[in-house]
Amino acid sequence: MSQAALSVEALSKSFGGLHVFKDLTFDLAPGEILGVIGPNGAGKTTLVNVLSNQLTATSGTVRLYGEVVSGRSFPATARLGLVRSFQHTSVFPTATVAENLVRARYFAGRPPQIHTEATELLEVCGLGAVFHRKAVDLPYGLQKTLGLVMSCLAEPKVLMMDEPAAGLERVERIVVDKLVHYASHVLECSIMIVEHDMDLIRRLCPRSIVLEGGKILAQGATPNVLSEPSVISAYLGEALEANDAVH
Amino acid sequence: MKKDMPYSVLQRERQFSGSDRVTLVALLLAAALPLLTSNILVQSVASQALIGFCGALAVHLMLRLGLLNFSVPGFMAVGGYAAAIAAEYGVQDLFALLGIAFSAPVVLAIPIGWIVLRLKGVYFVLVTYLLTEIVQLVIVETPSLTGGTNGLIGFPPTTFFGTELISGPAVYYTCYAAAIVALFVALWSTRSYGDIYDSQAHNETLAQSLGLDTARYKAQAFPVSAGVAGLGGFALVQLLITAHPLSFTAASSVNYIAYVLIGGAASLLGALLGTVVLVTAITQFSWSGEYSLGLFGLLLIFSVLFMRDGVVGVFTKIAHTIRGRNQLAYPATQGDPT
Amino acid sequence: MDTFLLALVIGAMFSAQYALIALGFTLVFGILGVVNFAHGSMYMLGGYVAYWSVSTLGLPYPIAVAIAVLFTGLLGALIEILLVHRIVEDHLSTLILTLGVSLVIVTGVSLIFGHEAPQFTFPIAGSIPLGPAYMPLDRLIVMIVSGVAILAVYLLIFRSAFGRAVRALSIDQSIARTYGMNPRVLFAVTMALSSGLAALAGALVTPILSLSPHAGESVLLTAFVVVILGGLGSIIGATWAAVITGMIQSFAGIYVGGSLGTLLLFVLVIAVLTVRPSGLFGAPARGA
Amino acid sequence: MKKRETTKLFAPILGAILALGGSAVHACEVKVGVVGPFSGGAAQWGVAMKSGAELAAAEFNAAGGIPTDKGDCKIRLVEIDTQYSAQGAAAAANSLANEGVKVVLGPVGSPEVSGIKPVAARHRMLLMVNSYAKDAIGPKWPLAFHVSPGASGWALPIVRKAKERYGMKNVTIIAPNDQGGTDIAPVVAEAYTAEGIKTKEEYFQRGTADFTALVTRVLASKPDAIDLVSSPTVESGTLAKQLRVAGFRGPIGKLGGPGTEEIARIVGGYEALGDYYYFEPIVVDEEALKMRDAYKELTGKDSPEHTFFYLWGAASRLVFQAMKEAQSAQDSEAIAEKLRALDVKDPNIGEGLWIGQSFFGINQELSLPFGMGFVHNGQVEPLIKMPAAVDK
Repeated sequence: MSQAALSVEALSKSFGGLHVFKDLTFDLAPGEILGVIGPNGAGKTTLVNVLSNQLTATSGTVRLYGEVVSGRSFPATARLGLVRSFQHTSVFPTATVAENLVRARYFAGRPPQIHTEATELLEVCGLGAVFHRKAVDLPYGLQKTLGLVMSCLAEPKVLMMDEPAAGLERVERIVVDKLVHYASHVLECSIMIVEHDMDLIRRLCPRSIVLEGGKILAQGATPNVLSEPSVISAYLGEALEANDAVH
Repeated sequence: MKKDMPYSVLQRERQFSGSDRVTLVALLLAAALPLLTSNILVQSVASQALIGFCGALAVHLMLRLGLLNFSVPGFMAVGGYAAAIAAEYGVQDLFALLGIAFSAPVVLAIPIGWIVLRLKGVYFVLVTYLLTEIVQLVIVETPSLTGGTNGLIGFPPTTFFGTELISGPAVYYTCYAAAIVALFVALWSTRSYGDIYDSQAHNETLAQSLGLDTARYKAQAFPVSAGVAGLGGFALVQLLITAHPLSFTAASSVNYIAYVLIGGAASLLGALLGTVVLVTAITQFSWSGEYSLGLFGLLLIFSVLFMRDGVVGVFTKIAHTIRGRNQLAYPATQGDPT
Repeated sequence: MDTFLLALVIGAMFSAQYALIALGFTLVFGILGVVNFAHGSMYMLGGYVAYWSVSTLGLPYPIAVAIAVLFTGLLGALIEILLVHRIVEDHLSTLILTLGVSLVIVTGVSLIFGHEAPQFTFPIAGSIPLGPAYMPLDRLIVMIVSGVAILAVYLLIFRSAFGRAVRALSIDQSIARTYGMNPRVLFAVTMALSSGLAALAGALVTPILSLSPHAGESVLLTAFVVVILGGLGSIIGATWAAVITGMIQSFAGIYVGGSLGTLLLFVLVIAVLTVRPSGLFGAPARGA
Repeated sequence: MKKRETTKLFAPILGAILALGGSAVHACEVKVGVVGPFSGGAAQWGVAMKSGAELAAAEFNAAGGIPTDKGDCKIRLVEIDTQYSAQGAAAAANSLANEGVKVVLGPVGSPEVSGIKPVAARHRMLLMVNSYAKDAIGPKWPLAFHVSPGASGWALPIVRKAKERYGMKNVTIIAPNDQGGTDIAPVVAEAYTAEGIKTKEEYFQRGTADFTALVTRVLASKPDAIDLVSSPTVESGTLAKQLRVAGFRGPIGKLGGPGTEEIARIVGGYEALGDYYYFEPIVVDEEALKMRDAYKELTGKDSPEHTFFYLWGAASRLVFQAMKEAQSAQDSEAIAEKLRALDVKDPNIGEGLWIGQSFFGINQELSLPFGMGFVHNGQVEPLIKMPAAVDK
């Protein structure tokens, strides 16, 4: 295999004496879509925060196509092409949808032109109809979608999506598939998806990692991982609960 | 990546907004004030409003970034004293003095900004307040340079192409020059970086996640705000013909903040309207008496609770009502939040 | 050496006072996320209510102090419910709002009681010798009351169901609800507690120093300095910072004099914040 | 057309401003400005000053007014509130200039005076001010007069009397580190030194509420007496209280600034204040009280309690007399000339003179008989009337 898109080596994070995760090592291949799952409190969101350098790692190294990104600032990491999206709705509330999209391009250092596919994507996601409305006035689902679209418009090399489906209605979740498809096929970027929705992980991620208690409990092809007894016992109750929570 | 023809272009909005235009036109028209009336009182109040406007702009510029700035009187003092001291050393030219009054605070604010801008929200508020207190103490402790508690009096008058600016209208135009420079600086700053500032004010994390180096823009906005305040300080010193520590007390920072909040924090026009309304109210129709502070307090409470977008917000609402526009004009969208 | 000891004792007196004043200020910030500019006026109001209770109602001083605490605490709760709560999410607006409230209170007090200082003195005089130094009894009482108040607040926040709910609230409102606590009530109670503490300080300290409508202004500045230094929202931080501030004020005041002590203190605060942007013991507070 | 519209726009504003002056139409009147703090914390000084001016104006108007080339004109006072700020005072001078006023009574505080002087000088206004600043008047301001002597005039006689009584050998002076303190403390210190008393100066940060540390520092050098000079009243009271609590038994002086009663209240009564001596700008005796009755009779109002009323009444009479002799309310230089030459002899306050040459370099300081007060062992003694201070 050629060079990994994202290579994580012995990454640890602790707050005070409390380890959130310890000695995590895994790779993300170019073009790969990786699922990261695990019960609540497994340290998934913290992992995204540390990988994006929003939080500083306690130890370990993260490389993006061979280049060390550990120790850089949060914006500098994004500029290198390692971009994250947020679990909760994250938009510029006082700006219009159009202006939000402009800012995404501009802040990422991208030219103002966007491709046909991107424009189509906006229509498909339902953002085309509300192009000139203020983001804050949009329903929750559309705000969340807008946030995800913005991280795609930054044209990252590696996109980390933190619970992209959380807070979306079941019918709205199809939007995540479209976005992942766009990022993967049009932008040709590698994607890491942190999610509770198992159906979504099964649909989109050929390979998955299971985190539990700050360690990798299992990894491999998604169907295999999900059927491992240890994963089921550690995770199943949580997963059911999570599914209950959304409906 | 596919190299299709671009389907659409997402261009940054960099035009003046309507309210910016109104602000600029209003200030340009204010140049004619001494021609319309020789009433010295009107000129004096207008001069104070122009000075207050500089202070309000300095507050506004940081508020654009979501930061409430209490250091305005401190930097006004730096600008005002720098120009007064320069005048004592023989620099009398208006343009040179404006330059000094602007750049002295800028130079000072660059290293201070490095410290202060790592602070968030409330820490920033409190530390900028302390900055003004520190400037006060430094003035008091350095009588040989600043005249200490007595202030500086008797520095030579400012000149405009060799003409001494000492008549009433000339002093008005000195204040006017400071205000117009301050407005142009503010317009440049908001026009060039308005979207960046707004993004930082409302969702700094998102801006950073996309790759925006927000620290850089903050570090840039703070000295600009300081420079704008310095221009106001220069004008105030020219109006009083004295650089006195009592002109720049930490308590007065509240006034400039009130101008902005009561006028409307979202636009330059808000800063202008708020200043004009409050300066006129305070100096002229002095709701004076022992109640004045309490009334000022009530005004603050009222505007924070019921006039969130200030005077400008009220006008906008009225205008919208008259035009019959309302929220339903937007296309309806499907889906509800969970 | 004698002077040194004296400075230490005086520093301890200052520290106790500052801690008592800063405690309520930091509490409201930690839990409501509100910088309460009216905190100083609550101190002043506490002094005036106690004065009024003694001079007009003829009540004994300890009861007057209790009335001051109750009255001001109630007023604090009302201010929270009627005004602050409407915009509690907006940190800048609440700051301006409380500033307006403080101006109204100061004006109101001047109109009722006049601009001039009334006669209001501590009922207990005398002092106990401490080697070369001496400790005035009134100050000793303030120190004891401050110590008890700090301990009580500490226990309340870290050892009680109320405290757990309040701490949870400072992180997430929905968690607080699972404790069966309504944020509305918690906020109002917190504000009442904070205002009551300020009034307690005012009722105890103004008879030792002096009482005037503007007595709260320097108090507010002190509270700021102490609380930023310690870290906004941190009770432990506020206590330590009060000790540091008190000692600096005492030693600089005795050995240097003039305003250099104040200048030194302000510069120290900024220096500390350069190294630790959230103060000595600061943790990120609700949304700030 | 356009210009007319603009004028229309401004008309209400202008109208309102003019209305503020209360422009009653008189056959002939001359305007005199009265500038001071009429609101806020310092309002009592300003109001007392205004009433003094009202009394003098009413007296002159009753006697025919001021003769000018338009005939005998009544004096009309134009009152403007400074809110005790430099800016307010500068703005006040500007608006008075707009009304063509050339003679101004006030303002009464150092910040206001430093704000008004440059603007007034530009408009060639005659000023009668009160300020403790060491540059309150001077050769640079030929039209500025000082309503009562600064500490340079009265400190020495008071120090002499205090020394006679208490025989102190060393004194510590405590003052705020603002203009009100740094300008007056050295002058008072000089007076003590001149009497052979060792003097130390200590300054405190304005806004200090707790003086324990300062008191400890001051008492370490064991002074015989402590003078609070121009410290603001509340701070003076707190200082005196803390000095007494800390065991200081010597006399406390207050050479500057009024407020003996308030200070005593803060300390906990005269009993607790102990030995205390102070400067009183004016002694309100039976003669002076006639001014109160005259005021009631002429204006129908009660005069304010503050003693500034009597001082400013006397000073205003002098200014109006100078206007009368110069037969003008406009030619400020001529009025100043007459004023300097007037014999200071007030029917109610007593004889005085113009001083200031040795301290300010200009003889434009009105010196009237003043008072000194003692509180001895908690007993308030009657004020001692001192003759008007003379130049050294």
